[in-house]
Amino acid sequence: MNKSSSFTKTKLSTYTGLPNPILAIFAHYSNAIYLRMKKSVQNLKVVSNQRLNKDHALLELKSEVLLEGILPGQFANILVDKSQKVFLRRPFSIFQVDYKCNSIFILIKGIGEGTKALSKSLVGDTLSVIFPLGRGYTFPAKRSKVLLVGGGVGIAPLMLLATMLKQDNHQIEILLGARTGEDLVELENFAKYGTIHTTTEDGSHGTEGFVTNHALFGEELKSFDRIYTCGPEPMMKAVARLAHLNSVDCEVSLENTMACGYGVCLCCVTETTGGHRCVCTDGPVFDIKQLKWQN
Amino acid sequence: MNKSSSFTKTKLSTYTGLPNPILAIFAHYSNAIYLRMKKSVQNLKVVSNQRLNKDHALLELKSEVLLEGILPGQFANILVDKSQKVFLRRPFSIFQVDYKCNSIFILIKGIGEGTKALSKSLVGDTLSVIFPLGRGYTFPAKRSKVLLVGGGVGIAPLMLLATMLKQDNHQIEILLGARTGEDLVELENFAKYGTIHTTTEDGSHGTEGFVTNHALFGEELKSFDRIYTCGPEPMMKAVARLAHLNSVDCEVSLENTMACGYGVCLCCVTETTGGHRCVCTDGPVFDIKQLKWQN
Amino acid sequence: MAELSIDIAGLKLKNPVMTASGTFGFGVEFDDFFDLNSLGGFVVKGTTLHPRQGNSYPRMAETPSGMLNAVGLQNGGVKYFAENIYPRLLVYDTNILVNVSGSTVEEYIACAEQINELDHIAGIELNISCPNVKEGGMAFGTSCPAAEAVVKAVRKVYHKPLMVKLSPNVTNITDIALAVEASGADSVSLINTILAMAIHAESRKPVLSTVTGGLSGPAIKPVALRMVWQVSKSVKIPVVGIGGIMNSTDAIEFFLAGASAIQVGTANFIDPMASQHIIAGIDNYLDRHKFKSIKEIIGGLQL
Amino acid sequence: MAELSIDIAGLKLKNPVMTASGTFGFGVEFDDFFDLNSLGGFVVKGTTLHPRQGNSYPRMAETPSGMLNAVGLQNGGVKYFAENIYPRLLVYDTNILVNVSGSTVEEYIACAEQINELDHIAGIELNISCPNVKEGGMAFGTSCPAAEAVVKAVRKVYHKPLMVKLSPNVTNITDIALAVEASGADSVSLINTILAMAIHAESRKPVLSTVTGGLSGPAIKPVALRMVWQVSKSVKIPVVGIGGIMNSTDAIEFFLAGASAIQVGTANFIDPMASQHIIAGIDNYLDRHKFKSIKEIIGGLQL
Ligand SMILES: Cc1cc2nc3c(=O)[nH]c(=O)nc-3n(C[C@H](O)[C@H](O)[C@H](O)COP(=O)(O)OP(=O)(O)OC[C@H]3O[C@@H](n4cnc5c(N)ncnc54)[C@H](O)[C@@H]3O)c2cc1C
Ligand SMILES: Cc1cc2nc3c(=O)[nH]c(=O)nc-3n(C[C@H](O)[C@H](O)[C@H](O)COP(=O)(O)OP(=O)(O)OC[C@H]3O[C@@H](n4cnc5c(N)ncnc54)[C@H](O)[C@@H]3O)c2cc1C
Ligand SMILES: Cc1cc2nc3c(=O)[nH]c(=O)nc-3n(C[C@H](O)[C@H](O)[C@H](O)COP(=O)(O)O)c2cc1C
Ligand SMILES: Cc1cc2nc3c(=O)[nH]c(=O)nc-3n(C[C@H](O)[C@H](O)[C@H](O)COP(=O)(O)O)c2cc1C
Ligand code: FES
Ligand code: FES
Repeated sequence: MNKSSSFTKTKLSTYTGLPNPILAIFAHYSNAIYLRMKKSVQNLKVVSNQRLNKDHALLELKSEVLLEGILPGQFANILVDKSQKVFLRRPFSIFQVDYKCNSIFILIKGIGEGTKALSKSLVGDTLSVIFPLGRGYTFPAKRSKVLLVGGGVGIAPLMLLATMLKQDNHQIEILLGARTGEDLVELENFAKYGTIHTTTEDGSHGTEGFVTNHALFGEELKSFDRIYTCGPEPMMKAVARLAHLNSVDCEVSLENTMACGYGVCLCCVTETTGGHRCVCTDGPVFDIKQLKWQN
Repeated sequence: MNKSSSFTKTKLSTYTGLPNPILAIFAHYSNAIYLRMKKSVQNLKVVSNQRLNKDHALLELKSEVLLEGILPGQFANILVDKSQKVFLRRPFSIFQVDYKCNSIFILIKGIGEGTKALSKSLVGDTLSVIFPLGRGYTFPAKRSKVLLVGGGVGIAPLMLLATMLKQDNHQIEILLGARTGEDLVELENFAKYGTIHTTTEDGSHGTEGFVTNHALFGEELKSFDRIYTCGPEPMMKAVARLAHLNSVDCEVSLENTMACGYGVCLCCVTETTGGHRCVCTDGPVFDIKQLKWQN
Repeated sequence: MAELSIDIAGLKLKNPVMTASGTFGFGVEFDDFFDLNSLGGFVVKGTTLHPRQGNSYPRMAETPSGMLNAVGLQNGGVKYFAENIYPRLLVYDTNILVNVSGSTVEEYIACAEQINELDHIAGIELNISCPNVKEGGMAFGTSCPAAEAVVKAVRKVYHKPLMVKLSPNVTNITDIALAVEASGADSVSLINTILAMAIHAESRKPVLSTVTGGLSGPAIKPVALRMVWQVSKSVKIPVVGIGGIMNSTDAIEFFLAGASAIQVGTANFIDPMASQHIIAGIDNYLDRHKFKSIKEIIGGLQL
Repeated sequence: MAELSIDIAGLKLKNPVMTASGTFGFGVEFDDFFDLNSLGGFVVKGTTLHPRQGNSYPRMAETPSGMLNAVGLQNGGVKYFAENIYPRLLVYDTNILVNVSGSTVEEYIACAEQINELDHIAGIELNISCPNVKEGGMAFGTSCPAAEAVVKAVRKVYHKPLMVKLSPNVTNITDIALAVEASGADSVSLINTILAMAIHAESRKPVLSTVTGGLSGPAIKPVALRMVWQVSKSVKIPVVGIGGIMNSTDAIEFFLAGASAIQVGTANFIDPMASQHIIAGIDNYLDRHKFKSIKEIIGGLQL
């Protein structure tokens, strides 16, 4: 159903090393067979914690086990052991992978108990992380023009996606929306993989309004082969509607409250054309045709 | 019943400033009327955390509210908010008071979840502390020869006691027992207030054996007017028995599992001559005559 | 500043926040912490006709997000209360309820009669749900006929507001609530503690001297909330919500579920100021959501 | 290395650690994490005669030291199970139980008959305690006559070990356990989740689509432990302990209380390796305390 499974053994022949200083060098992929990494529970060491703005933090977590292929859109379920109020793990997209340093990056927006506690992790702390989980975004079979649309912390899965799409040599436009310019993070790193566009609700950066108010959603939209999006549900629904109207393929990454994160509790279902499906295993990435989101 | 209540207004006329570098200067007491401090819930800032040995830490906690008279043997009930497993507060003796810096000291031995989490407090952390709680040790009405006997972390209430007894000009002998020499902490500071004697189970420091194996518990015991003790219950019971046999007054400080720490839950009772009594309010310090501990 | 006052079948509370029996001593222990007159009311320790020593030590066990207690109604008896405690309570201007327990219907009656004489006591909370005593206690609260018998008997001798405290240890709490309502209760309060147990693995012994005890604290909040919701849909008398209320958000949840007032229990141990923070937080919630009175959110769950 | 194997009325477990229905998928989801053959056994998802879509989203709420679920027995039906899942389970060399639920006695019978045909299924865990379905489910587990009826009926058609899973939402769980024992159950497992509720104060809405759901996790452990203790003193058949078991210390507590085996539920979500750590920890405990076999600590609470 979700095409990401075809990536369990894929040749990413177009890979070239990445110049991003804080991020990955995917030497691992280079001209290599891409292997699906088994999910596992690991104790990852916090090797850096950068505060990007008042509520966003970027954690780098180092693994002792050799990282294998992680797909964009896959996520990690992280235990919050420093807060008395949090019982269940919290899911986070894998923002980036640095195969050279054998570490993953997690972008965290502090909104509640769990995210705030995690964003205060200290270098040297150990976090229990289950990863990689879920099905990620799928890649176009031929060279394509793609649009990545991220809203708020929904930009998180798009960094790894952009990185890998660029390896595959696609033409990439990236549209990032936020409430204010202050809330836009990691623009410089995104700029390495594609052309950046922004919208802000208060007009302090880029176009004023929501992402769908951007000119890209006008006539030009039809020129894209595929849209990838992640962000607040109303945003993704608006993007999906316009994608459908313009007959552009579209994949969205859903959020959901999760207990397990790997398909055994059946708590994270969403309504699909095939009935209730688990967001954690059948998603988080879905083609909008699977959801009833076209209209 | 417990004579500490007579201290709610007491003139500690013999007070002189203390040379202890890390500890208190009791200018507050000096020739002053001693006022009972009201119990309150305060957010205290951790201003220092010294690790004394592998499992003992000494925290200095600074208050924003003017500290008033705190009695030796009184305790503080501290919230552990950094551990997922601890729900109730944990009680700790007030080890020392620094009225000049407006701070209290807490000696913590890490034995379980709560004590381990607290002993890892970072400078700058804020701890919610209810204090001062309970009835402390009582002071002899006339100049006396007193023996302080501490076992393990039971030395905690004895530092403030020694400090204040010295202010009152009593003759003080201090006997501290532990498993090994490594486990004996704060000997130099205790030495400022009295003559130090030690016992260790492995003989690595002072007399080999338990505190009651020390020569002080021989013929000399009768020469004391009063014994103050705190430590493991079997130790205190042995001390109490010998005190009774030698007709020496004796006060013990009891431990108990506490839910509230200030007399409202009735969970912390101990059997006394007056029936079930709360350790947190009728104690933690009891005269051995109140308990059925003479034999 | 929204209107916080509420009338619980004759009990006029200045705000819907009370404190729960067994977790608030006789109130006086809180004088150092805050002005008791700020409370809607408070319920003093479980009181019985005769003095009780309570259970042996240990009486307490910490559990995940909660605790067990097995105090077993230690108290000096109603006469001791009337002579030694009651005079100290006269200074307070708030609703003081006495939580009454007994091993037999006769004991309940005799105790209630004596409390009826105490002008400054606003009402009785009839405890038919104490899991920590060998006789009576919870037995009255787990069968409809027994609950009816004790409530009817006390109703005859007690002429002020009668709140009946229900046990959660039942298959169908609405049945008990309806029985109690029909027998003359002015209001019901729920829940008391859930019968539970703790074992110390290393020593292979029960943690409590009584083996089993009553579970309280945040762990039981979801169960309490469910029962308050079920009961408030079934009875016409006001429901007072109890169980794991630690902050004003918890309290709001109980109002939405149908409680007309709440009691703060175990939270007092974690923070003696809890009730004060809760009162302030309720006020803030009502203001933020533009409600003029607490009454507007009672039972206001949007289904 | 102590002897960990135990016989639960015909179910030969290599160790007393199983995983609980609804928290372990069909087992196969754990292949990445560990070798399932290390388990004493596992219980697959609740299975019904007909396929069920389960309840609408949201189905989960986090609570203090626990969670609510309202999955509502989403499953493909017993036929789907037999055709699509069962073949994938043949590779495992451990005791696989199917958790069977139904809305009517007839459904239970029909479902059990089909499972009786599956050689590699070691037994049925009869779920008479699911709080999350409108019809049947918990109703069978909260009254003795209803429990008797369904257990007797299934017993007639099912000829392998029959474990009956009890509901904690009752006044007296020993009554139900005795009824179930008399009706032919080989063992009982307890507890299922406690009926509870969560409300989102800001939106004034229930968190779950079904309003109420089942509480699981460490929060309920003290209640589960009490019930296991009560039941194991009353019945002669083996008792399997479930409820908030997160680590081997918790597991040991259940054995001491009288459980002959345990099931790990919600802990699987927090740590998929939980059951593995528990097995190792039990072994370590027995060695440290110089017990030669797990059997020596079952019911070994020192009063
Ligand atoms: C697949 C996936 C990937 C994700 N990736 C990322 C990522 O990369 N970075 C990131 O920062 N986040 C990510 N998220 C979101 C992240 O998991 C959540 O923000 C996090 O779980 C919140 O936990 P918390 O403890 O901070 O908040 P909580 O304290 O649990 O609650 C958060 C807020 O939601 C509100 N809330 C709770 N329940 C309800 C309700 N029923 N109705 C309305 N409001 C409610 C609360 O009031 C609170 O303000 C991802 C989520 C998923 C499912
Ligand atoms: C008045 C008073 C003053 C105190 N002063 C000090 C002080 O100054 N410094 C200090 O370090 N400590 C002091 N203590 C002791 C301190 O409060 C305890 O060590 C602390 O509460 C333990 O908490 P924890 O979370 O670390 O341990 P927990 O994890 O709660 O348990 C500690 C240990 O006890 C064991 N245990 C628990 N229950 C039982 C049981 N029923 N039977 C046998 N064993 C059991 C556990 O296995 C565990 O190993 C004082 C106690 C009191 C009452
Ligand atoms: C230590 C303790 C003692 C209690 N004593 C009584 C009592 O005497 N009478 C009574 O009706 N309830 C008693 N209770 C129950 C509480 O009043 C309350 O119903 C219960 O604890 C649930 O609320 P909570 O979770 O907020 O504590 C006691 C609870 C605790 C924890
Ligand atoms: C998400 C979820 C789904 C469950 N589904 C079932 C089920 O289908 N059948 C059943 O008998 N019990 C089911 N249970 C109950 C568990 O098997 C177990 O009895 C309960 O959760 C208590 O144990 P725990 O606290 O270890 O989780 C479910 C529990 C959870 C959390
Ligand atoms: S979170 Fe458990 S199945 Fe998706
Ligand atoms: S700890 Fe509550 S009365 Fe002593």
